[in-house]
Amino acid sequence: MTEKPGQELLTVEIARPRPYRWSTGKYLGRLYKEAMENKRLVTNRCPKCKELLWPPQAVCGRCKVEAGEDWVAMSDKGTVIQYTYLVFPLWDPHYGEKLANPHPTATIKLDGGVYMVHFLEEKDPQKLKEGMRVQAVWKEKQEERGRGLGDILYFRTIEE
Amino acid sequence: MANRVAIVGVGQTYHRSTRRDVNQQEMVGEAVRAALADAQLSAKDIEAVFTSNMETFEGIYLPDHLMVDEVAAFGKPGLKVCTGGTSGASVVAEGFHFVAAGLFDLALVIGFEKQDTGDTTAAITASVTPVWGKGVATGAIGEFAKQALTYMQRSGAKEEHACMVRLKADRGACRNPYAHLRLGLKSVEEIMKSGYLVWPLRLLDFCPQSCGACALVFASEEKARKMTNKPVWIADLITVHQEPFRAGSFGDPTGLETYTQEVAAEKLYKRNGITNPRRDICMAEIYEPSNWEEMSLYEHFHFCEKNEGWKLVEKGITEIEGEFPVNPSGGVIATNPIGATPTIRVAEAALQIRGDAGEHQVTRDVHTAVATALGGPNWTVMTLLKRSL
Amino acid sequence: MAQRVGIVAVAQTKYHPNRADANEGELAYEAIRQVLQETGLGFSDDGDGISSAVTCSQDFWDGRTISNLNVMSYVGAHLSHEDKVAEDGVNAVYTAMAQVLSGKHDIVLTVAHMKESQGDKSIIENAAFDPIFLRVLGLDFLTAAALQAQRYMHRYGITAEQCAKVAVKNRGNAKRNPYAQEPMDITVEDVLKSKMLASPIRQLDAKPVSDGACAMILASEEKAKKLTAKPVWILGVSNCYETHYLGDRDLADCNALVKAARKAYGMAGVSDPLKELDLAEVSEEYSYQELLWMEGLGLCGRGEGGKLIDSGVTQMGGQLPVNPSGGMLAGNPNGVAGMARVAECVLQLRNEAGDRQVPGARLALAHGVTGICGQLQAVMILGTS
Amino acid sequence: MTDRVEKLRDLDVFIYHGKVDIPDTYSAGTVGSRFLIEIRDNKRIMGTRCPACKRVYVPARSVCKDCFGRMDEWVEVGDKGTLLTYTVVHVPTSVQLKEPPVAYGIVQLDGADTGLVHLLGEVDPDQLQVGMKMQAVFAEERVGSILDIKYFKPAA
Repeated sequence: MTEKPGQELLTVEIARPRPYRWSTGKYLGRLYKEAMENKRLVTNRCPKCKELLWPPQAVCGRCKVEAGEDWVAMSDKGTVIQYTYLVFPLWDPHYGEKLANPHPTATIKLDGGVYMVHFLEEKDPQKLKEGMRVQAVWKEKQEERGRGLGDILYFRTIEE
Repeated sequence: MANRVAIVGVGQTYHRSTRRDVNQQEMVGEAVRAALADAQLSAKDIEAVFTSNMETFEGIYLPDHLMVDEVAAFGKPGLKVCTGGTSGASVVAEGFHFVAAGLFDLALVIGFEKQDTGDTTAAITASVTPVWGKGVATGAIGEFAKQALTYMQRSGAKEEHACMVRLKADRGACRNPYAHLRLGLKSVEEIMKSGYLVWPLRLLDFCPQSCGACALVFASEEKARKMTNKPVWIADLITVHQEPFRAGSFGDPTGLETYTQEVAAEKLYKRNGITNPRRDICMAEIYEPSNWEEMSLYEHFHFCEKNEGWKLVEKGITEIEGEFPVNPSGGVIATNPIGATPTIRVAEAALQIRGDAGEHQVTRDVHTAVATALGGPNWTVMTLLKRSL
Repeated sequence: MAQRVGIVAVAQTKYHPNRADANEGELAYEAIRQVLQETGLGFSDDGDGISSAVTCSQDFWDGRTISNLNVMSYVGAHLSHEDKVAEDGVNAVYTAMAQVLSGKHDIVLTVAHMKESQGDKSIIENAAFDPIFLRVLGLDFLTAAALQAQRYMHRYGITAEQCAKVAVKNRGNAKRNPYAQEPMDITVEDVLKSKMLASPIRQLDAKPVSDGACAMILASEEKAKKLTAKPVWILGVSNCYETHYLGDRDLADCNALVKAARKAYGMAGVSDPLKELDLAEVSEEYSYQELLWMEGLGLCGRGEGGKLIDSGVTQMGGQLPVNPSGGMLAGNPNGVAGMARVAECVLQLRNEAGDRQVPGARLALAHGVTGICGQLQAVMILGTS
Repeated sequence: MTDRVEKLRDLDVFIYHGKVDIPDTYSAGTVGSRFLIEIRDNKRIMGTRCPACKRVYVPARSVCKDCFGRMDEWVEVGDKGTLLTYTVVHVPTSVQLKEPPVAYGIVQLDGADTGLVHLLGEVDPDQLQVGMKMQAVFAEERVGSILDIKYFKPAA
């Protein structure tokens, strides 16, 4: 049940990133376009349950009906429902490095009604609380946008 | 009338954080040989081999093809399923379907994971493509942290209760020679001192990364009755998947969602005449990646009323000697080779029914047991096992 | 088999070199919506609806851990049974069939989808090789197939012209298949003059990069008869694993296919496949494979694949047309290809194959491969009675 | 490769050019390690023999696929053998070790019952023939990898 001491055991290390060209498809593409061009969040609404789908997509999974083209623009303000923060850095498989982002991750209920996971600007755990009001901080330059939710840097605490 | 299916052989490797003495194929082969020995069968007797695993965890595409020779699949039918965290139970379901269908009389079902190979958290993070949420994913750990928060707020459970679950798991693991983490934990305070991994989850609250494999031999009724006087029958099983929750993967802070566990449990209990799960089922092996999740799962599986999962822990009801033992093996918090984890739940439940669990055999006589799996964005597979049909 | 399982509806996308406009879910849904509309079925547990979905995709190709997440909403798996088979599509049909025969499900939806255009083929395939002894050498499936082609051609004296004839036949057949990606009017000379990829395999001996999806609905005998006037029955099926290590096999043989075929024929009561079958759809990622697989399927003797293509038996109008659809050479993603073979058989057996219809087809064979040099072989026999 | 995003010309669809990058460390295991160490330290190629069917497997394995028996008898095989098949890859791929053309072959070493897949070198691709005798060329600096055999060349 234990490994025999003394025998040299070899390993082979392979670091070969796999490149992909992922498509947003038509529905998520609409969100990308609005974010890029107008710093605006949009999604589509299910014709049956009337709920906003998030991310926007062709089918409402819950109702099992085609979602169609009932597009809705949403506020980029919202309320923090939950948050957590990483104490140890994790390996980010899409960057191929330790995740250095120091920002806490939060589930935010946008005023339009959908729940979105994103970063918070506020890094001090003492100042984080559920129910705090936040607003998206967008990348300013249009040429840096075009990455969907990645066009938002993080959410900033706001006073109302 | 479809065939009945019994588990007639159970095998697992010991579980460790690294296994440099074997390659992946050889490690899985250890479990296969153990299961064949337990069933008193030779490799030639096996008609088909079904496997499960998550490819990105070890960076091996078609891993079942790589290990054909070592798992007795050469020249035989078989296939691999992959459904995320539930994989090791989805393969139990598919193995069951193929034998119940009358297509095979003896089949091997295998779950495995060799986590000393890659970075599991990174691989789980890759379940979100950058197209949707680049960089905002924190693997399963962040999701279970949020689940813990939801549970705390909803149920009134305290960190102390999570620590009690951890102590229970360790007591089981210390009596299970195959378990990975056998720490000899003594007190709630000791656990409270361990550092945060992802707030509010502590290092000791969360499952480890393990290398290991588990194999089961399934037999048709006719074969099973000839082979053994201790068949364990797969009385029923159910899979419930769904698209991700609106907010979070494993906890629902919105109150809008239906938990797959509840749907699965309600259907499974109804189909099998189970009206009082804690009475009609004798014990459970559940997939609890964190101690917080375990308390919440008690409620979703209707082992107790809403918001009372922590009370079961406080009263010791789910201890090995308790009225309704849960995870006497030490569970997932002690041992987590992910692709094998749900298969181990089934294996451990089968051993309890046979009375072959050794030092971690529960006090209560076990004629019926349930094994569960959790994965994806809150997906569930439940397997109901019985000593007699 | 005591009971029969019927295929009641099939649908495919048109196969395409680059469906950049659609993500995996949208692509799969193009096929799914057709089978749902055709049957009028939806998901439900009451025995009258679909109660299970078997999806078929690969995390490595989707670039996503748990790739079935991509199609969750589209297969209607909300609070229902879904399982993902990570092999070629025939194995998903096989799994769906087992679910019906087990008595657990009456009606099962299965869908295979893949976008080869979005990944790097060599890097993904290289990851399938033993990491210690093979992967570091820089192998991919093309390299391995070339080693197999060379061995096969050397051992049995198969010529490049005979392989090229497969490419000509299948791409020609594709002209009459509206789903095919690469219908082509080519000659043996065109194939032999096309770019050498890995000797002896040339560009036109190989299948193109392809995106697409295929969906079908399976049902128990009783339900199938209610759902359609033209059910197609799965009469026999099996699959079989070869060893991983290329050097442990004689690559000129395909023993796993021999075993899988023998079992499938046995179940279906087929004793002389060349005589009894009306058509065969086989998965030939490279032209030599159709010849080799013919031998494995017992449609000719060992080493006689070349003679078989020379004889014209496998042409449209021949005794046993092989790949009326155009096969993989006309463009199918691997992983979907086997299910596309089943779909073509179903269309032929329903007499719905349009200009490429094999007259009076009643018994058909669909074949799928997964992995390196056909490491997992699958054979399915389908019929109308 | 850096990630970038491209909008399709005529559609509101975006293509995300990204990657999945998770490094892996594979265990050679007890048997695989010994095989590689023998080459590294002694330029000696070893196989394992099945006690039941007597087949000699190279590279050394712990399990016979036919008999499912464990193999722990080590056998030295030759560094020369017969070319079972070969290919010359003419197109560049992302995984090759050098610019094409790249030649690969399967060599059945003297004393082995299986073939070893490896690179071929020091040979004019047009001269390659199934059945020709090949010889292992060992790397000067050997590190415990299958590439400690640089390639196989035609035997003198």
